[in-house]
Amino acid sequence: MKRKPTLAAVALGAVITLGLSACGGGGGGGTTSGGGDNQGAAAKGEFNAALTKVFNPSTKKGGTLKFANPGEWDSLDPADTYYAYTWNFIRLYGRALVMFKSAPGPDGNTVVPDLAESLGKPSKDFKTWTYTLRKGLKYEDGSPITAKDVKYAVSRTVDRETFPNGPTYMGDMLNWPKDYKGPYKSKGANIDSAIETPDDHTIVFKLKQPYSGFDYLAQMPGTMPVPEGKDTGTKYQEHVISSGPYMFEKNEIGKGFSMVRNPNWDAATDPNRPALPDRIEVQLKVNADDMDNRLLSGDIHVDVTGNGVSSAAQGRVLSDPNLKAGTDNAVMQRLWYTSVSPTVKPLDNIDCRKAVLYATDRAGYQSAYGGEFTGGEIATGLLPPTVPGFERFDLYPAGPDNTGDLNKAKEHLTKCGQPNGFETNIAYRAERPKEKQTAEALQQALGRVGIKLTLKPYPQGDYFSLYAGKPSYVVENKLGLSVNGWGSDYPDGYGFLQQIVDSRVIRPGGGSSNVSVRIPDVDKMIDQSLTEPDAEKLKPLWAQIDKRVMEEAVILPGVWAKALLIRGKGLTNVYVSDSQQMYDYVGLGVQQ
Amino acid sequence: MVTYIIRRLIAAILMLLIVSMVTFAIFFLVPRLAGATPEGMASRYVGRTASEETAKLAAERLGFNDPVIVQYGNYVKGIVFGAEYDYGPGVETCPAPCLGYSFITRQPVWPDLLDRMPVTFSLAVGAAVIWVLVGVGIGVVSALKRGSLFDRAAMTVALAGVSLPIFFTGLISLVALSYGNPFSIFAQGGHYTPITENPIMWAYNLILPWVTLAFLFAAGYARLTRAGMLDTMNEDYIRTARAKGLAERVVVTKHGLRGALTPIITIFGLDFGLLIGGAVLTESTYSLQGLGKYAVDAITNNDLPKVMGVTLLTAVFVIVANLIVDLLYAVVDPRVRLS
Amino acid sequence: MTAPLDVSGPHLPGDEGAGPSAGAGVAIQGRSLSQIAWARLKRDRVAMAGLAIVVFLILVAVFAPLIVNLFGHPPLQHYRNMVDPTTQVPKGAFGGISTDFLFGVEPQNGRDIFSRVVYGARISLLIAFLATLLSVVIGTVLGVVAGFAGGWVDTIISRAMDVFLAFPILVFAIALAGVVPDEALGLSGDTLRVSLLVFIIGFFNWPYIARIIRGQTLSLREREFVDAARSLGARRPYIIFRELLPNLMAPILIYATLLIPTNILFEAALSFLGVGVRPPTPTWGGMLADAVRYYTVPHFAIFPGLAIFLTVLAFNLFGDGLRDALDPRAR
Amino acid sequence: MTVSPATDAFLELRDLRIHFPTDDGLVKSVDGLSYRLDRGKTLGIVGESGSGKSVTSLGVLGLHNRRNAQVSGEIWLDGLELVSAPEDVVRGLRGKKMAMIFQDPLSAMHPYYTIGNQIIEAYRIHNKVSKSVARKHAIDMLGRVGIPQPDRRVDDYPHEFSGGMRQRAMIAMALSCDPELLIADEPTTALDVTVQAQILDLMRDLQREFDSALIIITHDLGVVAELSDDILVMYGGKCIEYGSTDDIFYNPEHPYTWGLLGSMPRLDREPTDRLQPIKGTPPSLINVPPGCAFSPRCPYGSRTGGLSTGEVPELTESRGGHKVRCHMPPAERRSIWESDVKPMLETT
Repeated sequence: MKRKPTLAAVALGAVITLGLSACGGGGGGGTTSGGGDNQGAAAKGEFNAALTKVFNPSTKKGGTLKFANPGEWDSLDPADTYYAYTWNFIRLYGRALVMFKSAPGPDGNTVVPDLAESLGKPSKDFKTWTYTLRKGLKYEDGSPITAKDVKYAVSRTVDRETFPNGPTYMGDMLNWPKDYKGPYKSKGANIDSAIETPDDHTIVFKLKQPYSGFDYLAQMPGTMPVPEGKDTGTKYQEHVISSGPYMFEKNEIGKGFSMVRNPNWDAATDPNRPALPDRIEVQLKVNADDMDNRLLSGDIHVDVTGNGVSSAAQGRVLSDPNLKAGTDNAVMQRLWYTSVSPTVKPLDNIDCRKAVLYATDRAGYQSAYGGEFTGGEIATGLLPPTVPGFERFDLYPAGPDNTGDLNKAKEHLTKCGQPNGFETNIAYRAERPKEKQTAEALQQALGRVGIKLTLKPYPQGDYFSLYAGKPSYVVENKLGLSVNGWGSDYPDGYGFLQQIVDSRVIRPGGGSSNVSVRIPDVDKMIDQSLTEPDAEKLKPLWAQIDKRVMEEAVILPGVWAKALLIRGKGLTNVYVSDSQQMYDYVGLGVQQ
Repeated sequence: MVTYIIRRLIAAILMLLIVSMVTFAIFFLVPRLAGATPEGMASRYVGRTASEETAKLAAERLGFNDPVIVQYGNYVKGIVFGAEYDYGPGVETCPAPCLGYSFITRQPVWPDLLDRMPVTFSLAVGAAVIWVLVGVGIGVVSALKRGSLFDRAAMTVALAGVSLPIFFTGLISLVALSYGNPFSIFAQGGHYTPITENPIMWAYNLILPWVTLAFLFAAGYARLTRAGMLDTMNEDYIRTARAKGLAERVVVTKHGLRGALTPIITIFGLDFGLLIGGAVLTESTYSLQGLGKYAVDAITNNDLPKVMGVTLLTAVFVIVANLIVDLLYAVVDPRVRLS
Repeated sequence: MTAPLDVSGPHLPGDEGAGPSAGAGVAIQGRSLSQIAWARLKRDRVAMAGLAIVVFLILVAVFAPLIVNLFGHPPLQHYRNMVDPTTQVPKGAFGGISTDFLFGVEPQNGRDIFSRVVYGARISLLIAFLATLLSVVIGTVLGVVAGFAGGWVDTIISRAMDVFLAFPILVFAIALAGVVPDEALGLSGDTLRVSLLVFIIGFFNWPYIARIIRGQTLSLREREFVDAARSLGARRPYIIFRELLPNLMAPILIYATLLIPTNILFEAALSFLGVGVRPPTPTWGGMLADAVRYYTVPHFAIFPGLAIFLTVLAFNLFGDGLRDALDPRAR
Repeated sequence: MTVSPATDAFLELRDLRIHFPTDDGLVKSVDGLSYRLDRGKTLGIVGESGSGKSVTSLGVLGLHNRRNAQVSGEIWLDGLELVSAPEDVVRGLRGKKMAMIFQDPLSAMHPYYTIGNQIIEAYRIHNKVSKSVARKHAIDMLGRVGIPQPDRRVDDYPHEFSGGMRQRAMIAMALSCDPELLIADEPTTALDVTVQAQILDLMRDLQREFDSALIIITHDLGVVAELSDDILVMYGGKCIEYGSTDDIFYNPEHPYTWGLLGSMPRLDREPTDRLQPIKGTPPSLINVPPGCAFSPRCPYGSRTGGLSTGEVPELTESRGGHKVRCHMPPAERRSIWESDVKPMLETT
């Protein structure tokens, strides 16, 4: 089974994103809406005002909602997208069978029906899931949305050659015919063994193995309907046929796009989407530093990536109470950590690994990611606090100022037979300044007890496939430490832990995120979890896995990530939902 | 004349071949020599979640399993005859010159290049106008007033100009004049308005990059022009012109400048050709989405078809610019015969 | 643009003292020329200022550890107590500049900018010098060969130069520096990166030198003393090494000096674009790249930027002065 | 500056000094030169390169490097003093009243303009005529200097002409405005011998035709022998001997002139004979030796009892306008010439 969640931070090609620039301020090139300032004053907020409740609630429709993206979409095609923010945004023009509730805080973790009338109805063995579509659903061109379109859409996701970016859950879990390669290459193949559509409103998914959490998979963009007649393969992303409240007006791949109301979307069939703005505009490849200034000035409303402010703007925003009041410090379900490889000598000795963990300057690690607000909370274990099953514990106390316990570290170094320290390498992704900072910080911290690190930057595109994720490379090149990070696709202990602690995901050919965890007990516990349908009962198990991994000292946790989001001027109905871990784009509106 | 152009065209094609081969080698041969497998190389184009099978499929789709020379041959074939591209439900023809499809976005490269060209072109043209006028003007005045306060001041500034990295001047200019402060009078980076849409905004948004880029080049051109003028004004024919009783102004403009500018035309051709192929550092500093930024982003993402496209296009620009310069040279200098 | 110097002595009608002693004669003239040039150079205060800065920078680079010991802190050491933990910006006014931290500290990790700028001089100068040396060697050899051999050899080398000049060099350099693995040819770490950068920078710059040397060789080849040597049956190597090279020394020297600042800028650009020497080894270009993310803390950019500026300027001043001294006609 | 009264001579130089301060010292290119020249007469100025002969004539036309030259003395041209005259006035005279033929016609003509254009330009500066009239004049001039098919060659570029033709064109350009003073700076040096003779013939004919004053500057005594009425020998920025052509050729009194004569190739001598070089090199104009500038090379310097290295000799009249700058008494000079030098020149 391969569940490969990845919300890994969006690669922004950070190497060369410089260029700064000005907020529209005095006389910029941007469109400055005349009364922007007054409106901002009208809805004066405070820090974290949109974290647990709706800020500036509104039901008033109209206006243009402006997004900016410092990079570009992986794809707009529902079959081919895997960025966290795209899954948030895609709900504006696509409707899956079910969806995360658009609501502030933990409430947003609930799955609610979308195209379907209700959540999926599982068979007793959890191997068959049935959904019934609502009546009166239409595409933007007025043609009806049928169960067959959903079936077709899911079958597309199987074609990994045409759509390499999207998640593979459906392809892996449904009972597809042997050698099925998607609707283009296996034209006309009968796929009823995987999906059946007894009528236009009913769709039945058939799994290879039982899975009690199928609704989580059904909320993914893969179940958003695609009319077969309008499908143009790799070019479909140029004009995705909308099933949601907005449809594409103009789309220039790599530059930006605009969306207008979909006249054939009927609010009566859609209880989840307030659809407040009349129009949505998205600019791509916006200079990251410029973007923050424009957000502060109200020139644009939302940084669509949800990555938070840049390093440069951070100082400005946090030191000015007025600016700080316009931000929200969203908690992510993401852990930034460093793998400690027991396959590299002398880290095969647990005491040497413990020495590394004790010698780590946690405050320095936090600092490397930007400190408390933009970096996150100092992590003492794997599971982030918002993931069910989280328990707070600390096996390697780092002293009152969190800069490490050098005495303990030396103690363990002596135990492991390296009293004067040792030399090893630390890998990181060259394009990520924060990982570079982390590597440098660890080099400093471990240097205090004689552990000498050499920095090894690798291109992020090949990081897991060729370097840090390839076991033989790790051994040959003595990559004792490798900077890493992980976020889950949906709020669930399994989704978060399995990919980074299950030793069976490690492949000799490389490519897995788990670089260092090979603990038989943990593998057993993971298997145990699969047969337990009750999520409540699983919670202690997740904590147990977390502790077991930490005991082995094969993962050096860094920070549980947070993002400092700028609440764009003039936004209404703003809230961060736990499922999106950024502003929930379905709810947003703008003042007029 | 015709044979001359034919010979130049053959040379140009040869050069394009060499340029493309070297680019290809850098991206395919070097990693192969360093031990990467076709699947390994393909895996960077299929996202992190891809299984080995996906990587294999991608390697097959991208043709990585073929020997490098075959891949190169296919690429060249695409440029000459066009290529076919499987977009899923059907097959699309990419007409010649087909520069291929991005490994990552799977968009054809050629329209991208066409899309980026106006940005770089606007940047280059505007800056070139400024630097030629300012640089040559200052160079001439400096040469004529050699040793004067103006000369010394101008040459000091020019020397400083050629000694400043553009990513430093760009940064400082943005921080000083653009980023949200009281002096924020200029457009922020990353804004580009097509001239066809709004010529005033077009110019306004480009002023800072123009000036920064032009400063660097103007400094160099002022130095070149000054040296050229000094050389020329020492020529015998200048003395002859004076001996005829010509006014000094005419001596300088009609006799001096014409001789001094011809070598500058050559250098300008090369500079301009390289620049419209992508002003890498300026575009990066100001986040202008031109060819240079396109190239750098493509390199960062290992998106070979894009890199190939830009380098080839740049080489074409340089070659064309050189050809124009040579033709111009023949017009300006009757001693040069095109044969 | 500058026709380099003319070393041939005055030719009187009937001056027939040349012949066998031509080589020695040239050598004597060469020496006296260098003396004259040095005398001229000494009078050029601007050039001497450039030279003084160059010498100073070389000393800084050589004695970096000592200087940092006296006035700074280890360049890799983090001083997080100097940085505000919330905003990540250095504490205090002007980026934490104090008697302790002369140029202030970096945001986020609090490294001593002074020490890093001082150490940055090492990489910058080392790469610039070695790359220049490489360009000069390749350029001189190919230039002399092309100019002396003529014919198809000349054609091939000249075409090669054209090709190089039409390359989008920066793009190639970034690409090449980006794909080379971290260990190759038995080298690794900074040694490999420095070698690689020296190779890239030096290799792409040779045509500039070669073009000039070729032109000089062409004109020298036709000079009387070469003719004389040839008529006396001197062999090619003799002519090249004893007659041509001494006369090419001056242009080589001038253009090498003027190539160094170009190479410093090239290295800085590559480091800036993230393909230079690996962090945490301090480089000026790399510091500027980091500084971009913290443009609200301008001192972070200003010091490495000024270091690049000053170094390049000093070499340019000195190079210009040297050219003027060796080739008075260019003044 | 006090200006002495005008003279009756067409051209007169009085104590002309042109000095150039340089980093390496003061270059005294012309150091106290005086001579006069009448209409229709020809003066030959002879000297080695670096003797200051070219700078002198450039100074007359005001073409010396004005930026850093220090000029003193007087230049009278047809009643007008040029040194103190405003630049504009001098420029108005250039090309019209006085013109110059330069040494190397290839570099002296602008490579980018046709021969015709360059002549037309010269003509139209001083004559307000239409282009077509000027063009006719240019063709006419080219014809007069002996260029075949001038109506076609007028549109050629300098590089398309042969060396001799170029020099003819140069002469045509200089003569286009009918100048009263013509200065030819090494007019034949760049040409081969047969062409040299043609050009010299041409210049003689044209001088007669235009009745202009002509100064020929050369290092080649053979050239002036044919054309000049008078000859001025320059050395180290100074005149060291001045006299009629006959004086200089048959009764030269300065050892340097003897040396020049000795190094002159002559048709009446055996071609196998070695030329007699003057030993040593010309003096640097920065560090002119104390005393007589020629003393370091002078084989007779010892005969002056140390005077030649101690004191600068005056230019003194020897007989009938023949002036010599030498410490040796005239009688001794004549006897050396008659007994030592002349026989050697004739017999060897």
